Amino acid sequence: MTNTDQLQTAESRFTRISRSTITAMIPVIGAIVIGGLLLMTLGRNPFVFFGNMIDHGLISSLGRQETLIRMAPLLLIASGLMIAFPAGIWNLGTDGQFVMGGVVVAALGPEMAPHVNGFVLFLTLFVVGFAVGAIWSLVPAILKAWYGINEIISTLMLTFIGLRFSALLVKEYFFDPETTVPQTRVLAVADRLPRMFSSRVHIGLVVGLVAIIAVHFMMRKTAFGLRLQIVGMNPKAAVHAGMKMKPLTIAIFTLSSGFAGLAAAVNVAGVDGVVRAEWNPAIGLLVVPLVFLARFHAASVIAFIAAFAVFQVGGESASRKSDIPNFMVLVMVGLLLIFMALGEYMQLRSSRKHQS
Amino acid sequence: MNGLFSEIFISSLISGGVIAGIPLIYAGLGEAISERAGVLNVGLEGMMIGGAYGGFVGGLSFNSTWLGLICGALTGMIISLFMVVLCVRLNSNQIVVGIAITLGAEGVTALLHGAIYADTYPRVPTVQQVAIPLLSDIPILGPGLFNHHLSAYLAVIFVLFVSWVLKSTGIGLSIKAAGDQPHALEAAGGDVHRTRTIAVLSTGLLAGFGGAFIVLVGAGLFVPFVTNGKGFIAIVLAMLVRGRVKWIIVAAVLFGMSLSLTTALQLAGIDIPIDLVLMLPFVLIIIVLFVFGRRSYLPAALALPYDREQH
Amino acid sequence: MVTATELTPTAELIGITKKYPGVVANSDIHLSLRPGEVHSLLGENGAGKSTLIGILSGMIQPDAGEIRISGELVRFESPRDALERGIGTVYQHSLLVPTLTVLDNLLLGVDQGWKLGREVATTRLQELATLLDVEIDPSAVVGDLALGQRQQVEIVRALWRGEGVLILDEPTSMLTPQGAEKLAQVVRRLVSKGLAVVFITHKLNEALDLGDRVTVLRRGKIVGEVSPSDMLSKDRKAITKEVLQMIFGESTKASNTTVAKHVAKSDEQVFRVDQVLVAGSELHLVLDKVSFALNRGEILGIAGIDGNGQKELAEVLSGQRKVDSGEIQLDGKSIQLLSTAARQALGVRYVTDDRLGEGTVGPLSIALNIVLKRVGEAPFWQRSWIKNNAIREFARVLIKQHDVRTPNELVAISNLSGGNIQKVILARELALNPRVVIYNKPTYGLDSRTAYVVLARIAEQAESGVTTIFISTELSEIVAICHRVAVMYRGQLSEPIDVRPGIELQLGALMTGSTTV
Amino acid sequence: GSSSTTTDTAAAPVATDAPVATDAPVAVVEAIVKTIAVLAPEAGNDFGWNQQGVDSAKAAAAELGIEVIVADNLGYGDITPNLRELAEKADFIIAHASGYNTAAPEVGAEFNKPVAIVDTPNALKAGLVADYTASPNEGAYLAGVLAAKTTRSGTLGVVVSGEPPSWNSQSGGFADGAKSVNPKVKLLYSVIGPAAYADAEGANRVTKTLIAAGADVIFGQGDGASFGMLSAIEETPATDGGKVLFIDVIGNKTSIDKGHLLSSVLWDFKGAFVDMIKDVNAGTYGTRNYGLNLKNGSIALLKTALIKDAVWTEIEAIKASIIDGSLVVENITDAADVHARMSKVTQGK
Ligand SMILES: Nc1ncnc2c1ncn2[C@@H]1O[C@H](COP(=O)(O)OP(=O)(O)OP(=O)(O)O)[C@@H](O)[C@H]1O
Ligand SMILES: Nc1ncnc2c1ncn2[C@@H]1O[C@H](COP(=O)(O)OP(=O)(O)OP(=O)(O)O)[C@@H](O)[C@H]1O
Ligand SMILES: [Mg+2]
Ligand SMILES: [Mg+2]
Repeated sequence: MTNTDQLQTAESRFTRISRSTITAMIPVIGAIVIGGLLLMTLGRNPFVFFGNMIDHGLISSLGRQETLIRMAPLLLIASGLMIAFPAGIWNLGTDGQFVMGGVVVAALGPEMAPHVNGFVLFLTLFVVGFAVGAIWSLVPAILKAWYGINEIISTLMLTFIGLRFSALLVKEYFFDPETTVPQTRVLAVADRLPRMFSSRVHIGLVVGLVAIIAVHFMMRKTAFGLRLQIVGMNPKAAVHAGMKMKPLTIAIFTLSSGFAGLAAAVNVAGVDGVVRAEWNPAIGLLVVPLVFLARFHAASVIAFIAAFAVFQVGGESASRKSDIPNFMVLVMVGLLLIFMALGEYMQLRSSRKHQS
Repeated sequence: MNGLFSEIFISSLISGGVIAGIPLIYAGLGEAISERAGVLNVGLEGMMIGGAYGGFVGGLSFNSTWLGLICGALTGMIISLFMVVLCVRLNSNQIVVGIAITLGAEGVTALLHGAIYADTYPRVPTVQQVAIPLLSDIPILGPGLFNHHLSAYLAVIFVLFVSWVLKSTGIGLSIKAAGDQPHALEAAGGDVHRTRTIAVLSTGLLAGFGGAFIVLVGAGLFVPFVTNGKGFIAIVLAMLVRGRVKWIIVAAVLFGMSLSLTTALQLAGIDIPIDLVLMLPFVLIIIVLFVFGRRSYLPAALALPYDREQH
Repeated sequence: MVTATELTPTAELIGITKKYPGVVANSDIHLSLRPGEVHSLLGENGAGKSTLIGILSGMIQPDAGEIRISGELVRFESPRDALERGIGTVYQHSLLVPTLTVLDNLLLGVDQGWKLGREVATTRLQELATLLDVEIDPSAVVGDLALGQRQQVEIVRALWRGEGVLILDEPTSMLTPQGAEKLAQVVRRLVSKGLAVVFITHKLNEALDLGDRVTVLRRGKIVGEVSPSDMLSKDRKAITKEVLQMIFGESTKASNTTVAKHVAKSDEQVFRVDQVLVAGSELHLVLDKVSFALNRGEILGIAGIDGNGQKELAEVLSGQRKVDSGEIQLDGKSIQLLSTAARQALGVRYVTDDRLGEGTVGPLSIALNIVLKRVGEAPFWQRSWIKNNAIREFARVLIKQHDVRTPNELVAISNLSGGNIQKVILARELALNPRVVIYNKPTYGLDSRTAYVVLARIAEQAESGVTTIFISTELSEIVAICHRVAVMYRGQLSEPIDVRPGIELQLGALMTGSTTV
Repeated sequence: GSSSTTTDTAAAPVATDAPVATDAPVAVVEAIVKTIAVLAPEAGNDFGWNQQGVDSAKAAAAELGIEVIVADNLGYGDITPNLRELAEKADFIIAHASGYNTAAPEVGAEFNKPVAIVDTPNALKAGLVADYTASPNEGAYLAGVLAAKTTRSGTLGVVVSGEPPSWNSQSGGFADGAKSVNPKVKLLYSVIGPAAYADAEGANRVTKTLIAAGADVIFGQGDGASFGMLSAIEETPATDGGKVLFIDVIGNKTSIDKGHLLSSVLWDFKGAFVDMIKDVNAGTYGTRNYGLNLKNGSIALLKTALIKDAVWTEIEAIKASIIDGSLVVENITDAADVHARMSKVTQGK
């Protein structure tokens, strides 16, 4: 967070947002041009490909809904990262926190559903998902707070461990005896998160948007948020100012990974309804660059995640129609990120020019 | 001894651990150099998979393991140019570019492999193993540790070389300064951009070499995603040794051995769920981290772009 | 005798302009540095001195203007270009690599093929250290050194690399008077060999003693000069007056460090330190059974050469460092186990000397740095929600009161000049209504008028009952405002003695470890 | 093509208005299904599960003269966007991964489209959902017999990239088959490692370890990983200096073999898919499941030149007794049961 904007005037905030919206468009175009060249060398028609991509990712009602559905967990993971990264905590273990949260929620949901009403069910599942995600980062949190141990290592390792552990849970304890493949019981379609406006988009999207906006203001407007930023920018100054580093560190881990667990709860209760052994959507690492590019600003994060989801949902469909392996989507996302990074550079340069 | 616990079996376990560990030494060493220079290279996985593919194509085209390894190293270096231009020169966010490199390289190599090799799955030339005299005769340990392709021993030489460079040369000092206090480096007449460029290119070279090793010596052929997250493990190992590069050898080989150990445990019929066994290498890292990794040190300017006039 | 004026200038700055958002740091500056001449550069905090020498040393690119070296037009893209032209610089804020040893810091950036010439460098380092009469352990890691020791290393490096021009940006701010005197001798000798020296200081006497020529900057412009002939011909008092006038403009108040000392200290014991011990990793203790007691309104000076445990003592008292044994009492209650925050709540304040490292958060605005130790407190936060207007209002008042030079309170604090950053820190701490304040070199880097104001403020607060621990390497300051003074030497604190005129000699002896006077 | 793959022949009704002759696709005039879609998690040219699924769907479509949409490489994450898009276009959806067995029926119900899922027999739902499940244990049993009759060392290696039920079923069948020939045969078993299905390097390493422990026939299961096994086998001689041989599963790697491929337990889904489409057209879909087994020919053992004729004859005989029911091959899906059948290293002499 470039942090004079702590005390920015409303006006300059507006220009900032509009500027970042413009810079969001340039990279998309750049990625499409280079991706198009690649498609041509592979003998595919880029216009057809991108036409399909935009159509299915953004324009067709079906695709647009899928894009919105895809955004919900991404927004929640991003909310967590918007807390951890400005506070200088490299939580790279969101995939593990996500999977652990998802597994427990998937096991609990079908057990609870027949006995409680929807509100209680979802509230419980959200709280449990959040709690499990948070608990899964307890070890890195304690290692960091008490022993100063590098959390990049510990959170990454706990992802690998979490993937095995969740598989173990599903195989040994949470399995549905009715199926031969190891997976949890299914949360019936009728018991999933309510959908909005007679579309397929479930309320998880709202949860995600609310979370990201709440985190945005928490980080920028509250004392707690400022403390976290100070810890991130200059931990020695935080100590000097009398901040309690251990509780702060634990709080950062808890909130950040709790959101990853909540993301899983939303996805399981909203879309999947079930978790198999070896389940790992591995979306956490994809959110990381988007959050950085958005400079932790909610509006930009939402815009970037939307663009990303369009590329993913639309790209998969377009790949199939162009008969090209959907590894093309990976390439497109990679290009998008590279151009976003370039765009950021150009933005910085032009704003410097403006100043002098 | 004629049973299953034969010497040849044990040395095969050790040998497997070594071969799994060598690419981690290369890539981890590369990452360590970058990190010391202040560049957190999360594109390591992408540079490895690029190197794996380049090594594969080179190995096949020239029918030579060595030329393959060199092609892999060059491919890794070319990919690292993205990081040089974007992060070192244009001050883009290192995390963003790193992840972009990883995704892009995974995608491109998988596409190319699918378009060119998926019908034939060609295998790379057989490797020439070289037994080190005397050492390879040590009972039990010798054959597993000291009978490998020359490029495996080269890893150790590279590590010693880099360790010496960091400790005893001007560029070594510059690399450390670029990571810890880049402004001081410039004030002393050094060049942060140049230093970081050298560091990142070295990382690409070493990661590419490691990726090529996976294909040419380890797997015997390329399949999409063949590096399988080894780049991330290498990042972790580089951080674990906290800049003391010689320890990368120990860390990487220990990690490789713990993979072999998972096989050994299964064959020994240890009756615990496989998922618990497979957690072992990662739990081991956390334990090592806890026991040896206190007071974790990361270069102060790690992952921060450098701008001379902005303190 | 040929005067320096007649020779081609070693370095010439012509029409240098540098603007930052809202600030013109340098405006059309012309400056000639001549061989064999010490050129003192004076100016209040934020006048643009560091910016100017940053441009000369290649660190900063000017917006306009040119640089000539020995008459030849040059363009410095980086400090390397300047170093290659023989311009060596001691920057205002330490630019050493904290994780490297002293020796490796000196070797950094020096091209010498593959293998580092450590042996040769060690010898050279010893020579220069002897020259400066300082003790520098070449294998010490810089991060473990006190700021004053780091400054010595920087000086050695600049002497080593600056063959033509030596730039010293407040080199004496962290040195003892003896150290400063040694430096002056070395500079004299170098100048006599033809070096051109730029010397920036806020101590007018130093500037006039050492300088052959004086240039004064104010708000980015050159506002006056004293030529070598004037320096020789005019009377010192007259020059002083003239220069002060140039530095501060019309309203000039003489600023010798005699602050009206109050007498009213009570007998009520407020603060007590008893046998405090901190074991270091080294052979000797960091703090070796330090004891003293202070009454309400008393100012205790702690003198000593930097690196003898003063910083650690301050940290122990403020709660940033744990004690291994011993007791600290406030109003008769033990506080050594309390956290920093808890001690702050009791009125214990610490003004750190590490203004960039821990005193401020660089990317944050001045306003937020001013409330750094009050995050969450009313009226700046209400129900935990930030009240920007209250913070800005408060910041504006303090900025005005302490004369912080800045376009506005939203500027990132890292963009301020060193002295202005220090003003912000002082403003923050003095505004807190403290009970016990520990000052660690509070006037370091301040121009003389500001320093005077600060000392007056400290004295004034003491008068109103604040108990003060005043750590400084400036004996004159200590003598000016302290009631009693003790000396730190290798972790041990001497018995406090009453301050009386002429005590400096005795203190000086204690500071170097000799027990007899 | 096989005319009937049903496990429950009595339940197969005959469509009254559309008498179907399998060899005359053009005759299907009233066909409801004009387009089918097949979804596979990985590349459709992997010489394994995905390729067999995709190729079988294409063959089935060709036989019936209908369109096929192939969506491969979809992974195991959220595939509902793909499912929904395909459900709009296709009349019948084959969700060719056990990981799709929850999402596919749900989306099918949403669009009222019939879907086929795998390894979930009790999800049957009239008009909407049916399952196809292989009984590869029978084929693997034959592979076990073949291995035991081929090994020189008496030690066989089983390398797997994971432990899903169908893998376990094959590992168990293989062990039982091998032991039926030689009860003392040693069976070394190892799951590759944490990095799962595409870990060619890990596969190579584990395979070499098993070879070093004496195995000279390797039964390998794993998608991308199986190429690593093949490469290890090509590089490494057995402890007696001779050749190590490989028994693959599901797909047919003959075209890329360099003389080590002993056999493969082939899975052919075409018959099942054809039957499914016909049942959809007949309005009877969702009333029964579909099986792959030796009997209907959709599970078979690959014959290669490396198999001696005498051995093959014996295998044919055993196959016949499985088909006629006189020999019942136990189908185990639990990993613990698989482990129980394997040798321990400590049991060595
Ligand atoms: N990752 C690590 N975790 C714990 N301890 C470590 C680690 N790396 C190094 N050490 C310890 O730090 C010490 C110094 O390490 P290292 O051997 O790299 O020093 P060096 O001076 O660079 O090497 P050498 O003197 O052998 O040339 C060693 O004694 C070792 O015990
Ligand atoms: N990077 C920067 N960005 C914005 N403003 C800057 C920057 N660097 C310096 N300034 C401004 O330029 C002016 C001159 O600063 P400079 O550091 O040259 O002053 P100085 O004379 O050295 O003061 P001091 O005696 O306090 O060190 C100040 O107002 C300062 O705030
Ligand atoms: Mg050593
Ligand atoms: Mg200055």
